[in-house]
Amino acid sequence: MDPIFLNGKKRQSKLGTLEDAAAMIKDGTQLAFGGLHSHNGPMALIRQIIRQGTKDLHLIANVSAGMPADILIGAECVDTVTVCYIGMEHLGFAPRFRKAAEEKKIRIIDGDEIYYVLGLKAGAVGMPFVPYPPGHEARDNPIYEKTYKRTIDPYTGKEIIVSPAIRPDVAILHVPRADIYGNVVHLGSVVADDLLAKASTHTIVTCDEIVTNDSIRADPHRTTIPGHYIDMVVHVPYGAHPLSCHGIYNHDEDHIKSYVKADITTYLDEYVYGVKGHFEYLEKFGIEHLMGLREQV
Amino acid sequence: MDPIFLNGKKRQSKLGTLEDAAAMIKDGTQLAFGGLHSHNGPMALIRQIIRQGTKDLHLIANVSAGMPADILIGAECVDTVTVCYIGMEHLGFAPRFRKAAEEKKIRIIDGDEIYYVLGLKAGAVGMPFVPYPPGHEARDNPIYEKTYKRTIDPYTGKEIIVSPAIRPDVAILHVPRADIYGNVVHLGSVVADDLLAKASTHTIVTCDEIVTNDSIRADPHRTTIPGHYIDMVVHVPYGAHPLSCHGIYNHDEDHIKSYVKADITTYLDEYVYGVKGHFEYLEKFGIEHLMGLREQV
Amino acid sequence: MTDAHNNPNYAIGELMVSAIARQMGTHDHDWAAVGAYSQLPMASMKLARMLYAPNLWWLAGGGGAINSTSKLVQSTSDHRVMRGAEYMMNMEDIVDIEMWRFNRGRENVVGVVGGIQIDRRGSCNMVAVGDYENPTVRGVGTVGLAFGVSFTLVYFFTMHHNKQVFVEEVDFVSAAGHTERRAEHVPPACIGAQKVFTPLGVFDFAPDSDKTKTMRVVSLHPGVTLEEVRDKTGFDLIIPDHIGQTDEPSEQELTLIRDVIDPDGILKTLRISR
Amino acid sequence: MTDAHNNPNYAIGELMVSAIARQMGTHDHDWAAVGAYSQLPMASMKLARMLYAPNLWWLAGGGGAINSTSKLVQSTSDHRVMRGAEYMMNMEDIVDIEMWRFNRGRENVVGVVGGIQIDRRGSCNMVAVGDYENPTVRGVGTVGLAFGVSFTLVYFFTMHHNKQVFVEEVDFVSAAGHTERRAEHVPPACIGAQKVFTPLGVFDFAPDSDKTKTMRVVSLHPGVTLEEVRDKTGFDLIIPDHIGQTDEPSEQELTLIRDVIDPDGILKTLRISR
Repeated sequence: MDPIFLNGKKRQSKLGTLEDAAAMIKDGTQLAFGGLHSHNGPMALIRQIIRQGTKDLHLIANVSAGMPADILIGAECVDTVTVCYIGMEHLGFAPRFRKAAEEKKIRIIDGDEIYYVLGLKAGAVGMPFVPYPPGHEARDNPIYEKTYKRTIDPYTGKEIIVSPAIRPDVAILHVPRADIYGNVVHLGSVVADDLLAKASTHTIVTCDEIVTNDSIRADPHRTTIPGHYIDMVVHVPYGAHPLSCHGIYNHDEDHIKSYVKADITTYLDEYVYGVKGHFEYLEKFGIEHLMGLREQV
Repeated sequence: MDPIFLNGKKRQSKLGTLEDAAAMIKDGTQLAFGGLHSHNGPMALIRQIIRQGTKDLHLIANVSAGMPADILIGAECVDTVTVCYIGMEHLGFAPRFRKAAEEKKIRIIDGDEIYYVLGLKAGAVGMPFVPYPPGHEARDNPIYEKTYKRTIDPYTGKEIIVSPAIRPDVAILHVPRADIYGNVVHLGSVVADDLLAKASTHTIVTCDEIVTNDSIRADPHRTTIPGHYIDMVVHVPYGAHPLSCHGIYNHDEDHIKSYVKADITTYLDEYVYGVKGHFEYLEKFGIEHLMGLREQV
Repeated sequence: MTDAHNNPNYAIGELMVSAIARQMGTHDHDWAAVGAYSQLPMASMKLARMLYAPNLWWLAGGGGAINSTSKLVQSTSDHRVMRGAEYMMNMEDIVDIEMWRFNRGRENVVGVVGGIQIDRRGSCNMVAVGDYENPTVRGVGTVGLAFGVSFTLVYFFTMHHNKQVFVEEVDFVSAAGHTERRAEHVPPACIGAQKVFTPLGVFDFAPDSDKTKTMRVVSLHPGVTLEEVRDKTGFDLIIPDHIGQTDEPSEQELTLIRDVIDPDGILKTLRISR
Repeated sequence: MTDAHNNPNYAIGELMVSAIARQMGTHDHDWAAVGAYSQLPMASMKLARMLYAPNLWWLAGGGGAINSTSKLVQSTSDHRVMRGAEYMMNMEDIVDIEMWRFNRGRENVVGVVGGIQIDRRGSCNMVAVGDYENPTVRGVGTVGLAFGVSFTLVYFFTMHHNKQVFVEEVDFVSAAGHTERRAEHVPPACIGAQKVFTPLGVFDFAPDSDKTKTMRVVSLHPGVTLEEVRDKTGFDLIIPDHIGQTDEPSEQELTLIRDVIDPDGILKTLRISR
């Protein structure tokens, strides 16, 4: 259904490799990632970012970040982190985040869902900041976190709280499906993936499945992010493992548990530095185990 | 798939009649409506609002309003109108809006898509106003329209333009499908219907088709507005006529052309005051004509 | 008197699910949000819709599912939760409600959430134990708890009842309880912390001054004594003249929980402690 | 020299579609928006993607369809436009782009829009002719024209070329042209009005001071004289040394327009006048 392209011109694919994608993330990049908790995190790309030795990231952790934030901090890639929540949900604290925070090895910007989501919305639409309604003076984030400011609401004359627009340099997302032009289809939760693509200067998606452009055009209502926001598409089956990819496989709870308990150096040596690439990583788990994660009983 | 309801309790339907719905719109109500141009306007409900003699509405016209705004103004229901665009697209000016404006019979708030859409977003999320990036000083809306104000961006120290949050009393939408609990499915453009439901105190949907709750639950990604925002659902086949209902029938271009040229009193007498209800209105067109609008060649 | 923690007929988690579900019976037609790590309130919402509040709308956390009918899983953001949902919210949808529903005046908007530290006034801390700049425990972050100043009502549940959880005053206010600061800044339509469901009992908040409230005992679970509650709470509770016993879950509730809501028995695996 | 308005081989609308489509050839990989009442640029976008800019992303107005492949219909918001689209934008999506894409610095964002009144500096008026408080003609409203201070480039097209459309100075600035106010306030990455396509010719904007630009003739359509253009324009155009003739549509373009893009012949019904 895409129009015939004539004159020898062709629509260009945005496909790239994990190495291409990781190379877009330089030392010091303000890096955001999609998904939440143990779901839809771009873990294969994160492992590649660690493997290439990236330093001094300003990590903008997603609205409920677990292993993606914890492993980047544990691998000492992170200088600053914007936090809504970093923890392991029912599995307790995120141990490397907690340790780095208590030892003051990372700078923390203590946001919350409003700070993050409306900050990204402001970033996406060009609003210079987010104005708050009355009430938020009663809690401590706007007191302790110095990136909140105050201004005047000219409709009431009263002083109000504001928080800054957030405009990440690069957002990385793992999604179930995309076409080679960057059109994305989520099968489960979108969370803030759509907003991240709008607010960020560059957006990379890794996906479990590449679908045809025809299938995108057959039902445009199912497209969750239009491809014009996407710089690169990387086809990475099981690219979210050990997290889930909504609609395709569940999270690998046993492996995440073992990650929480592991010595981080040993873990990174085995699962990141000790493997050459993503499929070598997957071989450590085996086909039977990986296919088992698809059981959605 | 809805759970079994026990203890004799039952989930309550939100179904109502056009008369019930119109009765929610009192004189002086701040009234918003969905759709755009000749598409998806809640025309049957608008005719009922005119029929009941509503006065002094503050109409918040949709992002590109045509006949819905023009007929309410022509029927002298409107005191104030917030405008992005009121016109008849390729059919020229909206004659009753233009006349009322030039004769100063209505008060106009001259907004635009940003004023309207981000005003509603602010209304939906509780932001007290919308802060603008630099640049908008170069155009006239923020100069002539007095509801724009100025404040300080505390991150730069510079003065910026702001516009107010918009929180309509009632939003009225015509949608292709809804279940009896208010869950809405658009088959074509959503435009700002979703945002109107969030920003308004009350929202009424009229729909061409009532669908089962099971069909909603079978594919929750297709639900475009969750029912908790909806106060009332009115089943009105051809409820958008002579506008289109996206995915079901086209707009009735010939009738809209005749509306533009008609004497408004004669038109209202024939199509609004002169019919007792919606099906009597439809009888004026006949089944063959109405079914013909479904042809989507 | 039976001890809920050792009752052969039901688990303590099942009793708490029943208690929260019955509370939700006062919220038919209202809107309720459940956070992450929330197996107890997720089960309660499902039970409430079947028995007590068929018109309750509820959100299963950041995953975004509205009115999910799936069986219980560990995580509110697991994609299995979206089965049988009526709508899938993205984060903008969620924050739209999180921030200002107190202004709408149509229905109550209710949160049922956990807390790492909860104090006598119902303030909740998710950020830092000790000095903020040099914390002894760095918490997970404030997440969605800003809704404490916008939702109509907040209900807390805890999996533990001890002096680490229930403290005199939290070190960081993620969600504002019934403090003087709240009285000064928060619109009155946002009422705030309403009840607390713990493994020992049910608590609410009663005025102790013009502007402030303190946590008060409502009922104790079967087998729990007031002395034990006092020993395990880090501040002085208000003790009313009459203290009830929390109702045990009914046969109907237990059947629904075990056969329909939680066939995999996740509630029984929760590490709930006194 | 043939007169495009009476040429037996093509309609003037087809020539304009060809000219705009070739212009879009400079925007491969860019993002373009088309407004309502925009049959000419809609056809141009479709033609451009086939021949000149296969990587162009384009939005069909408020209806929200991205990269539509449907045949031409009257309205950009007709649901038939969504056939074969890749994404359906809602108004929030549209305003997200309308407001700040000039800051992204990745691709050019381009608008192709009409105007009721356009002046020598490329300012556009959609609100009021005459005094704002007592207008002789009340216009439709500013709609999406605020993008004039955020999109990288704006192209205008008009269906008429006369002194009612092309005025010395607009009475109300809906979209800001190359004025001193623009130079003072608008970030330079937002370049503004770039070209104007009318039934008589193609125009651009050339500097006439440090801070301002004036409309300049680029090419005249076949059969159009400079004298006619001057007579029908309400201000002094910049006349360059060389004025070209607008290229006629090619056989390939005409075949694609008539057989694929506009099989119902809507372009031929447009009331385009000199």
